[in-house]
Amino acid sequence: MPRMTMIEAIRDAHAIAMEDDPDVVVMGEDVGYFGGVFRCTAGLQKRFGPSRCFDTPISELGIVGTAVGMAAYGLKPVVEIQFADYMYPGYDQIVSEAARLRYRSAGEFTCPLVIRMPTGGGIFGGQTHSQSPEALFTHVAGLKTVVPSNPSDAKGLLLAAIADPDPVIFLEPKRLYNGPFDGHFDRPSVAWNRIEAGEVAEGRYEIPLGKARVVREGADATLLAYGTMVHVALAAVEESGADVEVIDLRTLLPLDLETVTASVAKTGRCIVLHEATLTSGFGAEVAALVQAECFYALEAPILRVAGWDTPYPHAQEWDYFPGPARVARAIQTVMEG
Amino acid sequence: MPRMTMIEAIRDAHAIAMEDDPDVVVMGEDVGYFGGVFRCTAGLQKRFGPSRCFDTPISELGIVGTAVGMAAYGLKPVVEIQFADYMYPGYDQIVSEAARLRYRSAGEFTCPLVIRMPTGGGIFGGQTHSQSPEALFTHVAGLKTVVPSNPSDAKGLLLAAIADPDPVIFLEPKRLYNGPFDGHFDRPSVAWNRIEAGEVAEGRYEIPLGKARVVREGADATLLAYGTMVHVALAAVEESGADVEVIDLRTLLPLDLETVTASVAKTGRCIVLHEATLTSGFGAEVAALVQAECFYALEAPILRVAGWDTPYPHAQEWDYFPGPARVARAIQTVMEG
Amino acid sequence: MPDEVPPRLHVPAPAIRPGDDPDFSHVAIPRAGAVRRPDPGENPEEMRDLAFSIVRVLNRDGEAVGPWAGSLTPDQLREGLRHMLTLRAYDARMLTAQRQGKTSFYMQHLGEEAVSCAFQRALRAGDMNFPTYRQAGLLVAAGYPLVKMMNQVFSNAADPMRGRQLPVMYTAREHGFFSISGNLATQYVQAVGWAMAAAIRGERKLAVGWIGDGSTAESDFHGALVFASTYKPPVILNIVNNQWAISTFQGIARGGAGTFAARAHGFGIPALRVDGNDYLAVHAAGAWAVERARADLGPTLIEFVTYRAGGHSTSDDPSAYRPKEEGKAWPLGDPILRLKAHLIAIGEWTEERHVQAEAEALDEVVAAQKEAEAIGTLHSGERPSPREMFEDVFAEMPPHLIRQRHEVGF
Amino acid sequence: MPDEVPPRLHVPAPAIRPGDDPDFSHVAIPRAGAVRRPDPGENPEEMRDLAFSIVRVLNRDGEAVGPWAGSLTPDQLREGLRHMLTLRAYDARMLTAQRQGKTSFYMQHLGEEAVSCAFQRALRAGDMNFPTYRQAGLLVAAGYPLVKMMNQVFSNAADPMRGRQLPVMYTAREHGFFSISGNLATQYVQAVGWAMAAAIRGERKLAVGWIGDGSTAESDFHGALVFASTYKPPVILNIVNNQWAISTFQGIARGGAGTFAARAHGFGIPALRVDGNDYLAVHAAGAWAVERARADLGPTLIEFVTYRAGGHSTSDDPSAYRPKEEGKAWPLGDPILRLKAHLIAIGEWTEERHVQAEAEALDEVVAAQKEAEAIGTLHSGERPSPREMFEDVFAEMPPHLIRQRHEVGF
Ligand SMILES: Cc1ncc(C[n+]2csc(CCOP(=O)(O)OP(=O)(O)O)c2C)c(N)n1
Ligand SMILES: Cc1ncc(C[n+]2csc(CCOP(=O)(O)OP(=O)(O)O)c2C)c(N)n1
Ligand SMILES: [Mg+2]
Ligand SMILES: [Mg+2]
Repeated sequence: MPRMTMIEAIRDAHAIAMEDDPDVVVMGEDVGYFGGVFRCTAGLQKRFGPSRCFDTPISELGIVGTAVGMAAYGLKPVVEIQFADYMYPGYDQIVSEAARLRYRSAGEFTCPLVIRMPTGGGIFGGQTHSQSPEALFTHVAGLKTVVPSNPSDAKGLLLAAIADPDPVIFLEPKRLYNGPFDGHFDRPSVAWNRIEAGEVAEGRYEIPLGKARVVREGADATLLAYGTMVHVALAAVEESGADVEVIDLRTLLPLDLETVTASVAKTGRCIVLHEATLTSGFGAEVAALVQAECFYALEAPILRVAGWDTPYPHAQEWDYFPGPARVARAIQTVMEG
Repeated sequence: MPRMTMIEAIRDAHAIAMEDDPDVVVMGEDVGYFGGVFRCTAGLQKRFGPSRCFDTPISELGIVGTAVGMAAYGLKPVVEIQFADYMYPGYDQIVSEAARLRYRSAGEFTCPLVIRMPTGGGIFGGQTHSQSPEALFTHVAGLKTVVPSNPSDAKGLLLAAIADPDPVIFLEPKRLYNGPFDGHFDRPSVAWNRIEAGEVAEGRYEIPLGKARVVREGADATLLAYGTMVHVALAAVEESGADVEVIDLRTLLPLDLETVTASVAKTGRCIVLHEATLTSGFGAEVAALVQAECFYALEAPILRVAGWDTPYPHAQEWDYFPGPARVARAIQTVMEG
Repeated sequence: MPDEVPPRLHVPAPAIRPGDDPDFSHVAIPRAGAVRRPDPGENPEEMRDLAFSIVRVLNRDGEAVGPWAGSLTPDQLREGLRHMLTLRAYDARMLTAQRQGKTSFYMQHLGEEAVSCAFQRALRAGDMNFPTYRQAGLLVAAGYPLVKMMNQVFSNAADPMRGRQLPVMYTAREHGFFSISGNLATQYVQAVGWAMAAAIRGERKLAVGWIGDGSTAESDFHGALVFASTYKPPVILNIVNNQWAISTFQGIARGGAGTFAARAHGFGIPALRVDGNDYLAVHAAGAWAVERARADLGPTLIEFVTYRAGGHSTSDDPSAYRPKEEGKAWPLGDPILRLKAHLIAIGEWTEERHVQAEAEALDEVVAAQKEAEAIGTLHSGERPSPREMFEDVFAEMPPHLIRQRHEVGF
Repeated sequence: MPDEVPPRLHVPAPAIRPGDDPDFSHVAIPRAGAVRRPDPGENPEEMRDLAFSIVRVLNRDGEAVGPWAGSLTPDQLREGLRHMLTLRAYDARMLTAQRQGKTSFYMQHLGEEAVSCAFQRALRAGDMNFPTYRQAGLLVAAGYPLVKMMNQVFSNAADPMRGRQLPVMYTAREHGFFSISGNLATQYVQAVGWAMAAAIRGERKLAVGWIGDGSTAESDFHGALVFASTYKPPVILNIVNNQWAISTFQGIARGGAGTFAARAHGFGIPALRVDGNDYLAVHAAGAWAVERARADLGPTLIEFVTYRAGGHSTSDDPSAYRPKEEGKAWPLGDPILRLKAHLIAIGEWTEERHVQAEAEALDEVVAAQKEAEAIGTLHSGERPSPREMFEDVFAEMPPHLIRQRHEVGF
């Protein structure tokens, strides 16, 4: 199987979708001639022409708003927001329009739209290139929210998202674009295409939305993570020596509650991880669900390890980022609880 | 003590703040000559002149964006978003600017700004006049979020919000503007100014942000609510006959965790109520905190009673609204758990 | 060098308020027929004058004059009159129904009927309007059944929107009518996207965005103009300037600009300003913009100058912020009376036929209302199932919604 | 009637791409001195021409000519030259420092130095700029210490922003420099709010909003123009058109409009278009707009025409999307060389003094850098405490943050 970076896998998914369906169009800031600031759409304009892949003015409102119109028309727009931190000007069109169009028109109009955005920290991007706004989407009825953690998933989930008949928010952990990152910022990084974990099947395949993946089986506790934090979780488990089950949620909404509760029912202990600020983060929802579903199985309080409730700082990145040390401490605490 | 509707109490708070401090300015759509579609600012333009209270163009972005500039200058803008459902065009300025200005400028610029918005359902307003977006604010570092449940609190909390040196989101449950509402939509409603609960002290007083209020003491379970749901909670408790403690959170962020955990430690059972959609609603955060803090005291899973995960419908309003029957069922469930 | 003075906040205010005498003498109204009709392909920069005047066809004597006259036959005009009469009768009945508690809310078109009714007739099947809540005339003129509109307003079991939407928030895809949003202005940029999609597919369809004067201040207005200016898709961007945005007069949104139409110039988009109470002018202007779109000449912006003669909605009482008599003083008159006078002037109509037409319109509305009410109204009869609340959130219902639906008992 | 054709998506593209020969022959450059200088009180509608030309003062021979000349003395011009030389040296050193890993990121001003350096000199204490990341010349020209700028760029322990902000996102209230946001355009409407506040208080202060050509597409641009048009506060709205927005040429944002300056006309706001590489023209235009603001004549919009000669940021390689030689072909030249030539032409400068001035600027920058690096850089020396991460979220730290801070161990 060929090995690819997550960037290449995303590019591949685009190309396959565009090849298979002339209604798939790609647009966003710098995505056309240049191929995106992270190069996720490189080559598409050349291959499919400027009506299928084009640059937009710098207006996230305009990008999402016109995409809603296109999707209602019958196209399948796949749009890029340059950084998740810049989605706010388009948030109204996402929440009030894309998410509700099917509902309010009783299905006369629908909105099969994919909104891709690089998310998360770990690149010294400061407060406007590091945010993880997933909880701002999971609270909104009518949106699906996906966060891949490796190239193969990125490709399969993106193809599923494009095939989906409803709007999908597709958050790409930018720190994983080129290689896995376990939070050990002081160690050398490896590129995906140099390791087995970077293997990506050729051609079209879809990974169904709403299905989590048990990344590592374990008996003592359950670690729920997504995106970059999956790798941090694995590193922390490795280092802690505990027999912890690690689950990659992959899709946050709809959530694969079954896989989650089955694991916690087995382990009796649970930790949720994310980079986003703690308060009202997606971990709160997971904790609320798990305590309700697994109350009698739980042997310790569910812990949340997350970004602090501050804007994402620049110089203090590694004090902010919930790295393996913090996760390991949480494992220890939950095991003692 | 005089009795007032919540509208009159809010108007009173504005007038006192404007009288005491020439830097308090009020603006928003229709708030000037007309005094606001809910009349919360009636009379202010006449009394303080059009430079202190004025109509704005219909641009929530412009309202919040110019208010950020004014606040940074040294004024204290108190702005109205006509319905909370319409805050999205201003969300970027709230999240990326108002919330972070003090932080990113290390205190050189600050943003003492109050953003008022009518929130919640119960008025047959359909999906764009009924939303409760509080969780979209509590997730954002740098914002305080307040929801009063009666005229006296509305006045004291609004005066505290205006005095606060940071941005405060002030959500006014529109169904409570004229009188209390316990969810029994088929019963006649009473105006605040006809009942004792509508008493409001004269002159300036502040209710500190971050302090919850035990509305009804009880031993068997704890019901956490805010806004309209405080009244629904009380009705449900009354009807259930159980000895349930009801807490009005009043400020969601910062949350008065002490009062909450003291109660749950005592009762061992907890229900959180809100009108907002369940998933990633503020109830998730409360449940996550309470299970972590009170794990060993809890005798049953924490329940959440909330709006369904759908847009707010029009005709099915009373099937959607989490009324006393649903709350009573939850009380029964949690008591059995 | 001008003298330095302390700055002050310039808050625009209407010259007249409740208690004052209505006065529209500041509104410059050109003679009917006076404004030129440029070739649709003319350079936008050469057409600037058209944003500062008012295209008018019907003169005081009811004659159709000037270069914009002649786009419709007498039959079409009679049909147009019928549409406007129907819309007015519909509005009157629904207002009453709301007061009777048969629905929660209503918004009328009084005085603005010509704008949507006439414009629709410049379109063809496949074109798509992105309307606000004040363009139901598009539906009436497109032949959408009144009873379906009423079912929506009453949120009854036959409501095509299944009770989910506030009254008047219609959707009618087959009739070229996009789903109305309660959030102002969002549809404007979506219309541009729809037109971009038509251009990407190379299909001969156009989109029409609609917006109110007050709502031009919203961000989506800018997004729409920017994207329309950049990609030049077949879109017509209409502004209905009915002088008021709830309680705020149009000066608050317009600010220092001469007209709303002028907003287009900064984007290289040609703009017309049109008498919105003149059925013939509305149609002719629409047809001109349609010609541009169909020839791939790109977007056009049109400001329709009209007057919101009624309250903003059933929740509004305009006498709190403007003189009661202001509507009567409005210099562009009533669109129905003007078209009627024209038809009579050209010998194609009589007072008697008009009375009869009014009665027929009312009959039609009353019959439809009977039919709708027989199904149900907001609080009585057959109503949409609570089950509907959970449908259409997604194409396929995810587990958490199934669970919630079960909790409600369905 | 034009022929009906299927529509197509018109995607603007630059005429030249990597591999092509740079060509700016389509950019119309008027002669220096050719554009009139209207009275600041003139009716905006009468000044439209100024949005379609380019105000220029320095001609090819280095002479200052025409009605906009004469706003600065030779001493002031020499100081201006010094500011630009300092900024260029600063940029060069910081670029290198970034490559050396002393910081994470940097953004330079190459080719655009005149815009911010000259404009600042038209302001006075109490005025407030709302800059983008490409106006550090405002700080240099306002006398803000270089070492403080560097401390910010290095995120060291003396960083006035305490390590919280990305490099170049300065704040300097006392020097009339608002806190830079990483979110494009948000500051533009805030500038209008600041000016509204000055107007509400009646204080003689003005605000200056800054925005890039690409960012004019954002919603905040519209919000700013709408509110400025409505309340007419003392605000100057500057657009720095440096031809590029990362990889997209200005045609994507400008669309069918003739110029960015023309966007103002739809709002009744007067607009100038100015040679951004001409220190004298920038200053004269700024002074003219300042005059308007101080006389309470309301907002002015200025488009500065310049060229981003360097990469967008240290993360960008422009050779992927434009010819390497394009910068050299830019017809408005280099702002430093042009001011130098002028000073020499008027006998106020020599080649020797220039070489010396360059060396002095470099010395000053190097000395400051030494001082800053002695404190620390991103990964070495004294760095801001993690404790700082929790401060200033609120004026007073709420319990949940105290708890989190304790968890970090502070
Ligand atoms: C985003 C948003 N903000 C505010 C409102 C509240 N609102 C509803 S209608 C209206 C006035 C609109 O005026 P205009 O655009 O002139 O349209 P008209 O009602 O005159 O047809 C306002 C402020 C809203 N619906 N959406
Ligand atoms: C809201 C938002 N969207 C996108 C970006 C990413 N971005 C940063 S700079 C830039 C280009 C800006 O171009 P322009 O406004 O012309 O300014 P210049 O860099 O040329 O000075 C983009 C798209 C951002 N910072 N903020
Ligand atoms: Mg209006
Ligand atoms: Mg630029």
